[in-house]
Amino acid sequence: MIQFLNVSKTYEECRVALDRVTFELGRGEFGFLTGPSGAGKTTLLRLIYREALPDSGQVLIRGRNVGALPLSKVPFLRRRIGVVFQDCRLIDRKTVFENVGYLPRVLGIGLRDRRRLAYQALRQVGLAHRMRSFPPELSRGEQQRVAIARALINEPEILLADEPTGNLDPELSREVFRVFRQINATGTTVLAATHSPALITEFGGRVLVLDRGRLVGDQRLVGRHGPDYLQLVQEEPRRVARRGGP
Amino acid sequence: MIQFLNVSKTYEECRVALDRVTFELGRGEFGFLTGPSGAGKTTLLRLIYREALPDSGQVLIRGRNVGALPLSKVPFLRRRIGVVFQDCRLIDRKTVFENVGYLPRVLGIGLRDRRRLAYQALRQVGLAHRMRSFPPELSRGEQQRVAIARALINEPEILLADEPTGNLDPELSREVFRVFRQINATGTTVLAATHSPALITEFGGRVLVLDRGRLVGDQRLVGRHGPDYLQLVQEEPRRVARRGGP
Amino acid sequence: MSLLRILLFFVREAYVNLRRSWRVSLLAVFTITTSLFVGGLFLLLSENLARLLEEWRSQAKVIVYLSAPPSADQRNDLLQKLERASWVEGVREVSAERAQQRFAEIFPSLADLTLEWSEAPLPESLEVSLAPASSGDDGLPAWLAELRRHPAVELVDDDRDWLRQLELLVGVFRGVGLTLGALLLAAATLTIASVIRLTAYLYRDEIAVLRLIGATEFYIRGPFYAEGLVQGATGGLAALAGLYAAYRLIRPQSDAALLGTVLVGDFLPMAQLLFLLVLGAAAGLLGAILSVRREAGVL
Amino acid sequence: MSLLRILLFFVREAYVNLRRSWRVSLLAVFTITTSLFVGGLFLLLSENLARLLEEWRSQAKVIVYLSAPPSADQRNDLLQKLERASWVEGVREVSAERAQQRFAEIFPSLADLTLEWSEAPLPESLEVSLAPASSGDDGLPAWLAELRRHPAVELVDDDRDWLRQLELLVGVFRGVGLTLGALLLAAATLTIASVIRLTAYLYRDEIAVLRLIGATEFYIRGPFYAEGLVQGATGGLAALAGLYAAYRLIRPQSDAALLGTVLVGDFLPMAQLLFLLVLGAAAGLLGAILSVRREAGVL
Ligand SMILES: Nc1ncnc2c1ncn2[C@@H]1O[C@H](COP(=O)(O)OP(=O)(O)OP(=O)(O)O)[C@@H](O)[C@H]1O
Ligand SMILES: Nc1ncnc2c1ncn2[C@@H]1O[C@H](COP(=O)(O)OP(=O)(O)OP(=O)(O)O)[C@@H](O)[C@H]1O
Ligand SMILES: [Mg+2]
Ligand SMILES: [Mg+2]
Repeated sequence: MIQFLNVSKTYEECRVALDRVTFELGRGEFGFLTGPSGAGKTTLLRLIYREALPDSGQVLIRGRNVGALPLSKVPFLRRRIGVVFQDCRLIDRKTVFENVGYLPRVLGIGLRDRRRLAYQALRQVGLAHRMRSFPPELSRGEQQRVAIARALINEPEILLADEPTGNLDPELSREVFRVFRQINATGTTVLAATHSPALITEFGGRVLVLDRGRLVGDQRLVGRHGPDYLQLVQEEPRRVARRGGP
Repeated sequence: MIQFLNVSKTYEECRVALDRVTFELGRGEFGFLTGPSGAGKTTLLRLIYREALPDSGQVLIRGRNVGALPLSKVPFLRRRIGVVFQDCRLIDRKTVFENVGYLPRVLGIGLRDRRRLAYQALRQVGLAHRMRSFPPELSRGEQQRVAIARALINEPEILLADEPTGNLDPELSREVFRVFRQINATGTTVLAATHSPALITEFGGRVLVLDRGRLVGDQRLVGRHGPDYLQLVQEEPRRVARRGGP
Repeated sequence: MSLLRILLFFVREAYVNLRRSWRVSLLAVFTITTSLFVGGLFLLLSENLARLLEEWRSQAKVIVYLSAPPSADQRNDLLQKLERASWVEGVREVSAERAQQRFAEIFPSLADLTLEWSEAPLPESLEVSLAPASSGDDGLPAWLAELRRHPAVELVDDDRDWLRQLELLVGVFRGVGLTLGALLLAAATLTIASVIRLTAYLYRDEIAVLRLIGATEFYIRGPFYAEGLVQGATGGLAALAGLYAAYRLIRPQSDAALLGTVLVGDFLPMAQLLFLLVLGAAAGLLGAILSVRREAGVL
Repeated sequence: MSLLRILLFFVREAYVNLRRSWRVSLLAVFTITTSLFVGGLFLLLSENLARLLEEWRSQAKVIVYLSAPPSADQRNDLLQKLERASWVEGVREVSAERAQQRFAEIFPSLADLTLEWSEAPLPESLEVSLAPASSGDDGLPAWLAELRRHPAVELVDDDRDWLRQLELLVGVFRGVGLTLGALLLAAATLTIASVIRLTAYLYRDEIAVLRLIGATEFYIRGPFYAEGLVQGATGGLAALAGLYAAYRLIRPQSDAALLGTVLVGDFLPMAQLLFLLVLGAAAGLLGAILSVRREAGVL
């Protein structure tokens, strides 16, 4: 699904962010991206949804070179990728509902369906009761959860999450990753950057480790819940949803 | 040093953020503020440096009511309080050095001294080599560390840190809190909001737990390093500083 | 989505955005209003000036002085000749007494003198007013020459030198007026564009986010275009209202002074009001177009 | 910090800010330039118009017609009387022949008539030009009455009715000019203020952060004031340059047309150039002041 072939990216002033990174994340895989601050995690994700272009090497999605995509096709690529940005990037002038429901709206989905979709997505992160708030009225953690809901609403083929739980308490963080696992179970490829070893060891999956732009680790980890974790989740969907509602 | 007397704060739409909170943090104490997302941690801190006013109750700093302070005195209060904001709040148009060195500049400190101070503060968070970068050129974790350096530079009497390690890897997070402990050892009162139980149990101190605006827990915890933790830090200052330099 | 739904989307988005950031919008609208008001005021003045000059021009006359005692036949022949000519709009007879009287009016200080004159020294004359369009007619000089040879005519004063001068004057006035007006409107348009470009800076991050979550340029830009259009049209309307208010304000006071009527004789015609409105809307739209276009290097 | 260091701080901050956000600054400067240019152009035209009217006004004369054959004594007495009066600037003698000649010039079509007149029907006269300041003098009417009683004087045509009309005209012109000019400059100032207010929106968060980390209002606002001042002054300078360029551009072409010289006879005087510059700087400063003031409810 996602293929990096010898990808390098250098920002101005010779600041190397990625250095000959090569890996492949298969369809339906669940990947963690980790590494110290400034290792290049965000940069790697940005290359996938083409917020940035690699200096050398190729980024392939479903075998197609993202860098060679004409500009007019980029929105359609991005629609298939849900992104949770590290800095949330919510639109302050729009309500939570409008933020989350923007893409369905562009896709021509009617108001009632949009509301249902937004409600479902927000309930998964426990914020269904804040649909009419504006982002500046939310706590940072709440903002982050809205960003997560926005990434989920479109049932994307690929879900990229950049430190989605940096401002969430451990319990909520776990719930967010449970949701990610659920979505992953429906076939969505997930790549989540995180600093939390606890989450990685708990959930397991493919673990990519970056350090100063180099891919220094790539392993498959069995989570604390064992390979049957998914079933565990399926058994208790109510627990995930419980926080929702007004 | 910091006293909350029956403090309540309600945002518009009857959203209770703090509900009759009473506690006192003594001079030189080291406090953790924790609780789930949206519990009111940020709101509590904002009341201390007067970004917000309580609806009822009093916030006292050194025995003086912050809410009753005339507007013209507020800057002088804020100068004595170093704040690490949850959303960093760096100025994009200013370099890292200018961001960190702004307050000393306003205080009339010369360029050479300012540079020395900024270098020291940034070295503590491992970013001395990025003095001339602009915030948008930094990774999110780097931005957070710049915000920390800015809060430290003025040797404040009170240090408030709102989720200062949300985007930092565990090792860096620990180093940041080691620095906070060091500063605390020189007499600065520290109050840090965090979601990380690992950090709390490691460093210990006063732990205030908020939940839905209520102060539901207030205990003194001995850190994993025991009561002698400070001495341990003093023995290895080099380890803290090592990450600095270009 | 059907075209109607897309348009509805644009309009609704624009409406919500305008409502939520009305302070900024107000600043933009205000600038547009100011610019268009000033431009419109100038248009109003120059229109009235042009109208006045046109009036003067149409009053240019050919004066035919009759030989001292014209016979009745000669007189009638001459009058018929005048009435046959296509460029003649009207003929007014001025008797010798009337001529003297008018002389006294023009030179009040010399009025006493005329009383002393033995017999009427000023001859009877015919004031022939020409159709405004005729001044450029090539047949006119020949016709005038023929007129001069007529036995009943003592002298033809054809006012044409003066007319030509006046035409030059009208031309210069109009030219200067148009140039200045165009300059003002260009300045207004540029000001508006730069104001809207400025507001766009405010929404730069917003636009970037929309791009990142997969909205096509069409959907991103539509609402901004609608917003610019509405702002521009609102500014235009406000300017028109302001102009009308100014017109009503100046007019009553101006009746006293000769110049007042010159400056604001009539309000702007419908076409020009519409022009101002469209200009405002166009400026708003242009500004919006300028402001949401992709910056170089944006992915 | 000493005052000098504080000023240096402001200027340096402003410089750095301007350099780093020059695109936005340029938009603000551009708007100021446009507004001041248009305002200045209007000033230029109205100044020249006023100058022209002043010239006309200073040419207003009192014409003294002498009784048919004035004796040499009476003549001299009259001349002395005229020269003693403080409001008389100059006296020009116009002989009977010259009067006739001028009549022929004014009424070319009647020139032939004057040739037929037996003896000179127009009397000899003295054209007395008055000092411009004298027109409002209260002693003038009495003096003129006395003049009328002089034995050598047939008639005094004091041009005062015409003068008064002209003065009204000048007054109206000046009034309209000043009103329009003031309106334009007010519009310009408001536009500038709204533009700078708009730029301030861009730096709102920045200002909020500075407040939160303990900077006093003084230090927060100083650099923005300096920035506004510099932007305004730059806009003013650019407008002056533009005005001069326009002046040089129109002038050579205008020599041909009568009206050209009227419109751009002279460039603006130093004082007014300075005024425009100061106005630009003041507008920039005012905008900055408006933009960084605390919003209600900000802590
Ligand atoms: N626009 C930019 N210009 C210059 N350097 C940049 C830019 N963006 C990122 N960098 C640098 O590239 C390196 C990698 O940045 P990146 O944001 O990918 O790190 P990260 O792994 O996401 O870190 P974090 O965990 O702190 O978010 C960092 O050193 C950063 O300073
Ligand atoms: N400006 C505001 N208007 C309305 N409600 C607000 C506003 N700011 C915060 N709130 C609400 O007040 C509550 C407490 O917010 P606060 O930011 O203090 O939480 P927090 O403990 O810092 O959460 P987090 O860990 O997510 O940062 C939240 O429910 C939030 O939605
Ligand atoms: Mg990152
Ligand atoms: Mg918070």
